[in-house]
Amino acid sequence: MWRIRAIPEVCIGCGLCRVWCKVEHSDSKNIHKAFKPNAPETISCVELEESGCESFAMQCRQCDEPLCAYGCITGAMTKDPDTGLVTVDKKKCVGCWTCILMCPNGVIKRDERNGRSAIKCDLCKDRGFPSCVEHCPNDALVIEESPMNPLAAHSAPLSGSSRGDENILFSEEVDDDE
Amino acid sequence: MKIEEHQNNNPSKPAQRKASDFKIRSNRLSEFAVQRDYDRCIKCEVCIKQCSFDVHYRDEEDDLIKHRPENCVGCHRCAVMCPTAAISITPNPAQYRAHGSWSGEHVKDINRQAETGGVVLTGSGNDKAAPVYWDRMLINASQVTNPSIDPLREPMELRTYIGAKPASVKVKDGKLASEMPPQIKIQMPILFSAISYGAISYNVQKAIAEAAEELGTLYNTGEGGLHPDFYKYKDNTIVQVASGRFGVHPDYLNAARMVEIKIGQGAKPGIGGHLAGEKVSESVSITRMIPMGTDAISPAPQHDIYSIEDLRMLIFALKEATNYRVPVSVKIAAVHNAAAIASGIVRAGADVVAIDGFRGGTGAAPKAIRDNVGLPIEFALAAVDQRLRDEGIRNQVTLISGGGIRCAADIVKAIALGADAVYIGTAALIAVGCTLCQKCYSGKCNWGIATQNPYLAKRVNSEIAKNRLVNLVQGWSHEIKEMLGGMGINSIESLKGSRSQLRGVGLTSEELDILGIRPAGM
Amino acid sequence: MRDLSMVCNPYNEDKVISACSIFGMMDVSGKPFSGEPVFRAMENMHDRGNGLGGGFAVYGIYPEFPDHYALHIMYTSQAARHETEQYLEPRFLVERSEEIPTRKTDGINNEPLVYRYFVLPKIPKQSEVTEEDFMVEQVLRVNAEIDGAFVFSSGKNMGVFKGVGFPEQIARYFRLEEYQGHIWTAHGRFPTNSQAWWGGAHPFCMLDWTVVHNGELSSYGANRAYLETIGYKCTMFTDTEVLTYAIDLILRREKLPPEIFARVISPPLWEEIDRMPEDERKLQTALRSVYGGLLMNGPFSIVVANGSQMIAVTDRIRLRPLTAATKDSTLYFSSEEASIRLVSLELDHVWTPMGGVPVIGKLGALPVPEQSTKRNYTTSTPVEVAR
Amino acid sequence: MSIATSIEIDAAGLYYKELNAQIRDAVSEGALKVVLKNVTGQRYIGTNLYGTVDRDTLRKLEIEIHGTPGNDLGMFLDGPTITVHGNVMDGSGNTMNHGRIVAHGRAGDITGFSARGGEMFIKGNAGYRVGIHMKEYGDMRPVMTIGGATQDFLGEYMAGGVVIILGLTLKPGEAHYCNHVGTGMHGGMIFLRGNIEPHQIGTGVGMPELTDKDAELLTNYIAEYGRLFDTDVSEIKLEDFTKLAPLSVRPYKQVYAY
Repeated sequence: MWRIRAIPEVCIGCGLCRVWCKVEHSDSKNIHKAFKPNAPETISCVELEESGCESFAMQCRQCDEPLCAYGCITGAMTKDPDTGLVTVDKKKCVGCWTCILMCPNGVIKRDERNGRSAIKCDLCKDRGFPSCVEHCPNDALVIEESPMNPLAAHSAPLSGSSRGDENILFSEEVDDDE
Repeated sequence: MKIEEHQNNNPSKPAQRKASDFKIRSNRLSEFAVQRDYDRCIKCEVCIKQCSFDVHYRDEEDDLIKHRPENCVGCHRCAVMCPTAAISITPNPAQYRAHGSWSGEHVKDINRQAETGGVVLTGSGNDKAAPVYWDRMLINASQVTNPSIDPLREPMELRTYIGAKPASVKVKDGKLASEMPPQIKIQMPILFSAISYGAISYNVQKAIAEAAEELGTLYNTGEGGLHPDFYKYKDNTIVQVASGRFGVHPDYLNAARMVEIKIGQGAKPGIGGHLAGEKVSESVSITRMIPMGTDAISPAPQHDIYSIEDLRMLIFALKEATNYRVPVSVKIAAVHNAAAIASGIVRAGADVVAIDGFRGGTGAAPKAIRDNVGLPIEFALAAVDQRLRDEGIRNQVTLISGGGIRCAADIVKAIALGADAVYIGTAALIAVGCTLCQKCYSGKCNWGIATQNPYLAKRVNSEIAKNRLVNLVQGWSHEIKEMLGGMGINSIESLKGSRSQLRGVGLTSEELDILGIRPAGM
Repeated sequence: MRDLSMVCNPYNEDKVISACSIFGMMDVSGKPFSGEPVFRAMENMHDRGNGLGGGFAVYGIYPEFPDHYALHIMYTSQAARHETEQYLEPRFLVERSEEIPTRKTDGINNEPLVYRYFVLPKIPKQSEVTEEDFMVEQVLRVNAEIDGAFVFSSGKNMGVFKGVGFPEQIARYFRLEEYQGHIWTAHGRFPTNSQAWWGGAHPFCMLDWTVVHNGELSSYGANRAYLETIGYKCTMFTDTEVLTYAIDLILRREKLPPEIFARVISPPLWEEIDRMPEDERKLQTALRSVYGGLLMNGPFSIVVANGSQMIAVTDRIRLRPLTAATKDSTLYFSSEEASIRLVSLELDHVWTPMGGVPVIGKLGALPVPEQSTKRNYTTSTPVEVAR
Repeated sequence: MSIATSIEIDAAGLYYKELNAQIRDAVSEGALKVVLKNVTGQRYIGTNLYGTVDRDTLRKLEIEIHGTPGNDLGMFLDGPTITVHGNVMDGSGNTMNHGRIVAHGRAGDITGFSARGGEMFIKGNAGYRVGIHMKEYGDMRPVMTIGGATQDFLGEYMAGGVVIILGLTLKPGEAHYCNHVGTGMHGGMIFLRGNIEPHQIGTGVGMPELTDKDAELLTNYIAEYGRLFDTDVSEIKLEDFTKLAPLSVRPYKQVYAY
């Protein structure tokens, strides 16, 4: 089970994680189009927490005890028992925002672009590797295997330095979903 | 400044205030132009956050990112970080009137001094177009009569031993019967030269130390002491003893593989150093063993060395203090009589002589000195090596040369001219991100290198930086091996002092004589 | 008369390059033999040379003068001979001086005058210089200072005979069939340079020590820089000269054994040194770090001799060939096995030594093949007593 | 034509050019077996036979050598079988294309250098850089069988083909003495019988298990070695072999910065 971890010691607060998250969660997935003045609003699932020279990126940590899913009134928010990924099913979500209230980290956003739906970090599962991690200029974001789940121990670990085209995290899952 | 607080000490003159009393009135054109492609700009504000010189800002009223080009130092941090490549930094097209004698730089410097009355300060290394003699020497290769060697498959040895060598080896019953002076094994003839903590950030020094450890070579603390965290790299550490004696104490000396006495630095021969109090953070203060916030001043000379016999005294004091366990190096700037000085240093008992050429880097130096004092390392190295050979003492000492080593070919040429190994400083900082903007002295290094500002210093992730340094030195090592193989030799010692492997192009006969090489074609 | 200096390194090159055939033959029982098999062996390797240099070193040829230094000197003119003899007269007791017997030989042209002198040095009373150092100094001074004179052999009870021509022609020219010796080494030269100089032929000699060399020292510049630092003057622009001085330094002056000499000029790789037991590792590390400037890099095989031993060694990755063989009490070294077979069809042992591992024959002792077919640095190289 | 199918040439005192011309003449006149006596270092024997007779006839040609042939024996060889009753010097089988070289003795350096096809059998030891840059192409694959052991750089740069080292000259339990085995190897395989330390093997060389095909190939060549040299090979067990093969066909990819 993979989750993103932020390393505040090397976070330089540049905010590129936020930029690239917005791009990934835009319709066009193109940086220029996503930020065009008249483009539909884009939403970043990452927020940069900053105070003085301390900073770190905050996005969903794919909690082992997903309060958002526990609180979901329609069953739209679920945690995949195999991958550990917490996802929103937009078709089921009615926009009651209970999940937003439940989330201890405040990383679930409102997406009102096409009807009301919650939106949150999905580890860029369509993309294969989280864009924020890939674009962090200082390796301040890493995606790592959770030590909590012993079942995942056999999977290959992924270090921050080995980014690139070989790093496809969810290729199988993507196939299954389609 | 408030007008009420102003005391009029000269009653004959009426009190008056004008703008130039409290504001520097600049007559300077800005050096750089900032161009922003508004079609590409997504207003993400990364540039604003990345610039420590306040070049970029958000104009809320117009909802646009704008800039103040007069603040720009040309470090290119914003241009590199911009996710849409919307920014380009170029020399300001608005230039002073062209003049064959008075360059724009002269005009600008005069203005700076007219405004402030101060010494023009700069950082990094000499940026003037003095001839780089490395570029005027070409390397030999084997054809037919001896085979070139393929370094990828056949052994190719770069290992070097740093330290004094006895004249001969005595063998008794098949065993070594002579005492060897202390030797340091390094895996390639490349060492990281002295850059102090204070001049550079903790993260950068840590990265350099770790790279030295991984590569099996040495790094040099510079004169800023050894941070307690870095004692664990002691097997790869050269500690410096300089005029300020910052952080010099028995633990420091004994934590090192080598002790280096710093007499001079190529970028600023003959002058001392000055780390501004603002850069003396708590951690720097602990390392240098001086109070926080005070200036750290390195005097120009070492005040216990006014002559060569005093140097001998210090060399042996350090040998005594380290129980003759480590070699003692003496580093000098390349100056006109470097050969004679180096000879004296060898006779004074140094195990290693390091010579630093005038293109060497610095955290801060008066520009007049950086650009005008000293010698190109190529000449100094050739002259020192020749003098030591003529006097029959070359084999007693290890010669390290530094100051402007830019690539593997420079190293090959330096060793053929007589060096045992080279120091690299600026090249290492470039590998970590430095773009040679020369504002090291400002403490506002946008690349997080020459700064103690924690917000900026975080920009160097020491693990990334270490990997980049290791890659650089390994890449150079491969290139050196390729060139050695081309010459048909498989060990670096067979290149040392082999000046017949070099030929000069476009050099005068005097220059060829000094370098001890022939012109190309002969 | 010919001017030797005119043909020494006419293009003023750093070093004159040459490749070659080498051969060595020693009877370890000390019994002298005719050089006839050596000439045949060399003729068989004719194609390895190009006629621009050939030569022989023969040991045990002057038994009537066992304690005298036999100086072989070549002159370009009678004037040079007079000048040299005037130089020798106050410094030596000259027991006999004579022209070396030669015969007119096809292919041998532009020959210099060749003389030999059997001398004893007259060392000044107060002087602390050793007899050998005195001799070396005189030889180097004649060669450097007297125009048109070159001492090409200077040992006791031995002689070097060399010149421009194929080795078999040189043998005929110097009437070498008339000599008998217990060690013969020989060389056929293939310089890239079209000009050749009699003095530049092999063997090179310094007192009793001689060397023949096949290959090129790519490290010549570094070797030369090292040797000049300790006072040797390299004037001949050939890489074999630095080898000669290395032999003089390590074997004669420092008196280190030949095994150590081999480890200086052709040392083990650092990775091999790292695997050695501690004592060996310390010794070899010291040798490499102190004598790094004497590491002979690039392709070579050499045969080195003095009156009591003959040593062959190659570069450490053996880029030049060398075959060793024994038959009864005779030891052979050759660039090609076929030349050994030509003179002795039956052999007791034939082997190619490992790069950098010396094969050493001494009076009374033949080398053991197994010890040089492997790169085994953990033992020194012992020898067995010959039958 | 009245020439005997077997002809004998006394090579004593013959310059290599002369000797090789005589062999060439004999072959073009129909000799199928050429026996050379008293060979003393003549070079390039077998090199210049291409074009003398048709390819099939050339493949039947036998050259028998008594004495010591010179360097580059059978260089560019394209068909004939050369049998040497003695040792061979450096460079035998150099860039060989097809045919067979059998030496009843030891071999010198760079034996089989750059061979692209054919077979070599050396009864005893061999020198430096044996099998250097051997290669294979299409159905052409050189196989070299050495009865003894070799010196350093065995199989250096090897790009294809098979080298079999039987190690018969080693004492029981004695390790091989060749270092830098297979440095730069990017094709082919080496089968080595006897002990070898990891430090003797170049980086980038792996030790895969023997396949059934390997076992078959080894068995055949060992048997052929036994037959050619009339040697008892029953002691040679397949499990005593180490197989060396490259881990990558591009061992130096990491070295370059693009």
